[in-house]
Amino acid sequence: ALATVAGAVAADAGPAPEIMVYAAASLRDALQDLAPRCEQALGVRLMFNFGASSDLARQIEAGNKADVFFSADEGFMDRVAKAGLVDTASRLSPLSNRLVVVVPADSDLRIRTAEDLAAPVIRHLSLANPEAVPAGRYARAWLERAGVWDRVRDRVVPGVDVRAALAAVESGALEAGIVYGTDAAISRRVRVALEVRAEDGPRISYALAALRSRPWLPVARRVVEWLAGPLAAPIFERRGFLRTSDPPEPYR
Amino acid sequence: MIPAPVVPLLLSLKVAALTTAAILPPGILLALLLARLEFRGKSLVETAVSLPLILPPTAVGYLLLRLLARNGPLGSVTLGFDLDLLFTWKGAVLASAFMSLPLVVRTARVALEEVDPRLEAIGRTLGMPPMRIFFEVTLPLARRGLLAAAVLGFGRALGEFGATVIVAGNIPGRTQTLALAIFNDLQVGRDREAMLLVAMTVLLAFGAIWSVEGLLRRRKRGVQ
Amino acid sequence: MIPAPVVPLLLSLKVAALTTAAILPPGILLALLLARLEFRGKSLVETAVSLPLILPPTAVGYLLLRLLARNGPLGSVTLGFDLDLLFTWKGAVLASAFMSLPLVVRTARVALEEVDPRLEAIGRTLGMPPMRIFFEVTLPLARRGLLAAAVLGFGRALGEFGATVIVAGNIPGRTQTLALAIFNDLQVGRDREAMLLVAMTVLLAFGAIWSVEGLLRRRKRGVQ
Amino acid sequence: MTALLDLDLTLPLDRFTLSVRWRTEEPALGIFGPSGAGKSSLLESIAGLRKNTSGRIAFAGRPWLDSGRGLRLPPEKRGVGYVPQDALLFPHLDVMGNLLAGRRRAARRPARRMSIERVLKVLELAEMGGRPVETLSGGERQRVALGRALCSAPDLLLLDEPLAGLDAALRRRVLTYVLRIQVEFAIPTICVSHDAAEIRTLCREVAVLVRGGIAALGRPDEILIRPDILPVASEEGYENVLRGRVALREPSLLYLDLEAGPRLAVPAEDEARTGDEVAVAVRADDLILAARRPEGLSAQNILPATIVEIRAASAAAGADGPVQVIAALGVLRTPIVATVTQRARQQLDLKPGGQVHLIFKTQACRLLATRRTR
Amino acid sequence: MTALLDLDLTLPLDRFTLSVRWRTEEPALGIFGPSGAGKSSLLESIAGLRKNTSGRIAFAGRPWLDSGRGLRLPPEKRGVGYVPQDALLFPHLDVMGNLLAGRRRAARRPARRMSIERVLKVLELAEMGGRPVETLSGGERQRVALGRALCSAPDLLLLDEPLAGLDAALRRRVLTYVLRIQVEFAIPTICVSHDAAEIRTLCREVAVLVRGGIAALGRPDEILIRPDILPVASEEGYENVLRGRVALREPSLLYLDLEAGPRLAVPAEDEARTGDEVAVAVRADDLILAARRPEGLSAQNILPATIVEIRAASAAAGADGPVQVIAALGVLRTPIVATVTQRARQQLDLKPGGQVHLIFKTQACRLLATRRTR
Ligand SMILES: Nc1ncnc2c1ncn2[C@@H]1O[C@H](COP(=O)(O)OP(=O)(O)OP(=O)(O)O)[C@@H](O)[C@H]1O
Ligand SMILES: Nc1ncnc2c1ncn2[C@@H]1O[C@H](COP(=O)(O)OP(=O)(O)OP(=O)(O)O)[C@@H](O)[C@H]1O
Ligand SMILES: [Mg+2]
Ligand SMILES: [Mg+2]
Repeated sequence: ALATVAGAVAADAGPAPEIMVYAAASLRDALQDLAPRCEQALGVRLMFNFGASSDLARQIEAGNKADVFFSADEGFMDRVAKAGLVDTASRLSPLSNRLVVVVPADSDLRIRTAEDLAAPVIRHLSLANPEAVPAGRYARAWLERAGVWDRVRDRVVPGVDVRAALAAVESGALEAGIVYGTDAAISRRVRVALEVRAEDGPRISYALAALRSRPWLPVARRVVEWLAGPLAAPIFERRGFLRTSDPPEPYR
Repeated sequence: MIPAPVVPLLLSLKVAALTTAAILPPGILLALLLARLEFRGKSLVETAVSLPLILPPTAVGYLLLRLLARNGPLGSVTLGFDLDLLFTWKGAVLASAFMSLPLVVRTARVALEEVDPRLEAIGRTLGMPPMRIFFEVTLPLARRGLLAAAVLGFGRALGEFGATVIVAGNIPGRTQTLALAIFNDLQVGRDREAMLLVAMTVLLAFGAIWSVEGLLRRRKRGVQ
Repeated sequence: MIPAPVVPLLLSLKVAALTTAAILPPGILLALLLARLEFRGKSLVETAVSLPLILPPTAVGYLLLRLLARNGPLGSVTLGFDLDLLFTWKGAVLASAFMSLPLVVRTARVALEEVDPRLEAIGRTLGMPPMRIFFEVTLPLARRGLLAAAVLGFGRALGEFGATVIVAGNIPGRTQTLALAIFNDLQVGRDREAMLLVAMTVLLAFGAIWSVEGLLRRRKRGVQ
Repeated sequence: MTALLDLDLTLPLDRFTLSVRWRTEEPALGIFGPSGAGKSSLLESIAGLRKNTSGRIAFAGRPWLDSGRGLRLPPEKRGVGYVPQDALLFPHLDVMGNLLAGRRRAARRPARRMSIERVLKVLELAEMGGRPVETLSGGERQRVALGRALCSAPDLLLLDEPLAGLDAALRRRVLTYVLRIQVEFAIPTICVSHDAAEIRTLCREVAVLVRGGIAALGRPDEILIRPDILPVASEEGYENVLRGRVALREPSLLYLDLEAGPRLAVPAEDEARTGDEVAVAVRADDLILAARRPEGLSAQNILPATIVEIRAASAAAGADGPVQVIAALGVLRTPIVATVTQRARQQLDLKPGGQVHLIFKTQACRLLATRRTR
Repeated sequence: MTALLDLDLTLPLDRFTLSVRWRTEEPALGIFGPSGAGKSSLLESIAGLRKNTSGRIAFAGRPWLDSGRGLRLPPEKRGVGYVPQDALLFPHLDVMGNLLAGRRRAARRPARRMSIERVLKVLELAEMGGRPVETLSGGERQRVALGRALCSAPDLLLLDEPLAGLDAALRRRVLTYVLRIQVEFAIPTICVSHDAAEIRTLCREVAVLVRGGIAALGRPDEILIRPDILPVASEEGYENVLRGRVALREPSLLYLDLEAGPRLAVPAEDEARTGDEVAVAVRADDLILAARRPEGLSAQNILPATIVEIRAASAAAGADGPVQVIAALGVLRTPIVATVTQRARQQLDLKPGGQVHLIFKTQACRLLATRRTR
């Protein structure tokens, strides 16, 4: 039914409506895989702007040129919402991720619990910036919950983003790091030493919403629904993302 | 949907070339002022010109974004003329231009300072007004250094990432230059694709450097 | 945990000064080779030197990180000793040095090319060997341009972010230079703190520019 | 009445201040003086190239500088053709490009425009139009600089030792050409030179600069005679310049009827024709005086004259030194100077009012310049 | 035997190839020739500054260039003191800094070291040690360049028109000084000049370069007399140079006993003392010939001589032109040249073997240089 509606839109309006999706960089491959199907299904043209969620939030505020925002965490979506730009009705949290502890591939460190990260052998701990980057914030939340944050905080080497944190571990100069499972999966130079169980860690959730005051808002809403929908799910899963335990639902 | 790597290549070429073209006239003019005039606060002007160099590019990007934002100081002006800078290739040119300016100004200044003012004076006794002197004496005499300034500006525009990504976004096919595409590929772990883009960037830079090198080659009096 | 802003200031000063000092000798040497020798593949060498300029800084950072990784081509496993570059201020110097090199080389080259080879020749007839010529004739004659090269290198080192953050990390109090601190504050949204750090950077740059400007001031024959 | 050139300027230099007051109607001017006297600085001030010059400069009734009124015409408005001492060619242009550098001004003044081909030919640069100037020889550079100024159709030529790097033969050819330009195009000229002959050929009035001030000013043949100036002017002593008209031309001799009256035999020159006005130089050191008309000498010129004055030739040498005998020649009583020793003066009993014969060789006469009568 | 200087070199230039073969024992050499002949290029080749020079250069038995053997000594190993035509001072150094530029080499050669104070004084730069060179006058630059070469304790001085920008008086003083250095320190010198007097004073052997080739080579007084070279050499014609010793000194006159025998009266110079060896120039154009000893002339020098040869003075003028009378003076039969007209030759019936009196004034004699006998 959705496809028909969208097809009608396309047929009526001549050139397909262009939907600009601002998406966290880590979603790039998955979204580029999905794009052709989504375009075909909805009769739209998807454009993407990939970047750090923090930058994307700023850009939306400054330019109001995005139709859809796919943030790596809820915080930045909140920020955009506070500026009154989010079409709150369409806001969803469709994806989750898992934190993993990685060590250099040739390291024989064994890490079974968060507690092990406080051991003296781990002189450096690579995180994405725990103050600013979602992955870092999640890692910090996990460590705080495990009660080791105060002991490891002086060993933290903050990276600009998850990718930098991962690369730092890859270099062998840092003994361990905490990154997303999706990122760890693409590197052969690190070994996953510990997967943080969902119940131990913070609730990791990607936020997705259409944005207001845009000419194609109805179409953007449909894109949001499609991306959160069952057709997109397998592809996100193949890239290592988790579906949120809760079924997609309006955020508030 | 994935753009052939040729798209960012063409975009980079366009952005870098336009940046260089846009930055040279004001850059050389500014360099001329700094080279020829002694005034109070000269170091301040120089520091101001150098700002994009000494600050992290992202900061410059944020600043430009702030200035050009819909409700920013220059936003209305921009919208009034419908320049449509933000998140377009024009924004990429703007960001690169800012980042290249300090390099162009300082290098051009070195070149202009080495021009013998007595030759300019002779030109004036021959009846050339200052404008003509500038174009027929000063510029040709400073040409090696000005070309070097252009190469630096072009190179910087090619490699510019931090400010561009903020002002122009990283929109494949539209504002994703080679530098942004490389960053993007590296970020998602596609090192192979990144290397291909790096190779294309190098080729582009080599082309520019090689042609300028050709322009520079000239004979000198045969001293050892 | 938040360091007094004076810590990144001192660190930036140290990193930028050491970068400039470290980069000038090889940069000038390279510039001299490019200015004086004609050889096949010159444009290739130039492109190679320009790489850090034309590639996005982050890419350069990843490349350096890869090279210096423990078991990378230049890592401690390979070399047998631990330079301890990664994630230390030395790494920041290394990264800035790479990023500054193209600016220094090209600007220094302009300056060296403007030195009259006949003056060097005269020096040789007076019995000065080439080394002495270089230090007593070429360098002083190119001094304006070389100072400009140093200022560019220093400025770039101050502003360097992309490569530094990858190679040296962003460890407050240890490798967090002003540029990294500014980025950090901006990323977290502490714009006020960022502005303070920007002001400090500007002050630092102004100091460098002002003192160089003083060195450059010299009298010329009073032609109009 | 407004003078052609009216200078009253001051320019602080390193060891002294250049301070020149010079008002003249004469279009052919010379500046003379020892090294470091301020000659080049004065030319540069006139050309408008020294911005710390103060005072007044006016040319042909037009003020160029008047610091009192805050007026300072920029160099490009003064219309001078300046040949600097060190050529200062444009290194980015070839020879032809340098010669054409002033073409735009020349195009606006067709009456003053000189043929480039002719300039190239006379300056013996004909084969070199396309040469980069960096590899030119010293004399070639000097000639290109001169050509560049000539081709720019100037109102006033400022020449700073324009012939310094040239050999004698070339210098003579170029000098004749510059003189002709000066006359034909009526271009006023100010020429700095260390060469007395150059000054005497090109200039009708000379200022002697010493330490920034004018030490003497007047006609070259009056000024360069002076014992205080002579040593600077010439290694060879003072030259008399006699003007006359070619009366007869033999293959190797010219006979001149001097303005002063008597006839003179001088070596022939290709340029000179019967009827031409010529100037001839004879050095004071070359004139021999005789009490009676001598016989059996190779010298062809023996002219009777009356002694007008006898004075010390050199300020330094004192009473024993050589003396200048100034004698009046012919009806016009043209003064002519001979330098003799005290001993000769005594032997011949020379004194004012006495009759003498001036003896000099044909070969001792040097044709300075020829002017065709139209 | 090895020659002091042995050149056999080739250097392609723009319009011709410089090609010079010159082997000589003489330490005082001159290069003479028209503008653009290749004089400066030759000096630069000898100094090692033209890298496309091929052939051989050897000095004092040491090879400097031997392209056959692939040998090319770099300039700093040749030990020359080169004064370029355009001074080329180091703009980043003051006057003193320029003079001291070669001090390290000078320090290694104490025997050759000259006192800086003396150089400053003689070149009249005493007040200027601290001056930046950019504002120096043309002549001042030239003197600093000369001083820089002198203070570097060279084995061979290469002077490219070292006195071109100087006034006559200063030129004479500097020339005397250079000559003294040449003699006292026994420094071989090669001097390029357009000034015949300079060449004659400083050089014992001169090469005349024309279009890159040596057109004439030999003693200056033999070479510069030649009718093909004369017009280039001098505006003033040939000068005889007579050498002798000061026999008597009056306040304003010196009496010389010539090597050739007779005694000569010449104008006094401060520098000359009794017993000194001196060289005196007398122009061929200034010599008057008389069939009998004349009386009642102001001229103080009347020397009997025997005519050796009579020939045309100028290649161009043909049979009617002036002639050179070459006469032998005194016991040494020193040749002395007088130029006279054909008419005078006929009137006096001059022919080889005949007796004549050479008449010339004290003032016509110019003291070229003085050498103190130790
Ligand atoms: N801009 C200047 N500042 C200070 N002193 C100067 C400046 N220009 C020239 N002088 C000095 O003033 C004097 C006169 O210089 P100028 O070049 O006019 O001499 P000149 O008469 O042309 O000498 P020359 O015959 O050697 O060329 C010199 O001593 C010179 O050093
Ligand atoms: N590097 C060069 N390449 C080509 N031609 C040159 C080069 N250097 C000089 N020439 C030419 O060779 C000729 C001789 O030059 P050189 O400087 O030796 O002349 P010169 O005898 O010193 O003349 P001047 O008396 O005018 O100084 C000139 O015509 C000059 O243009
Ligand atoms: Mg001068
Ligand atoms: Mg020369």
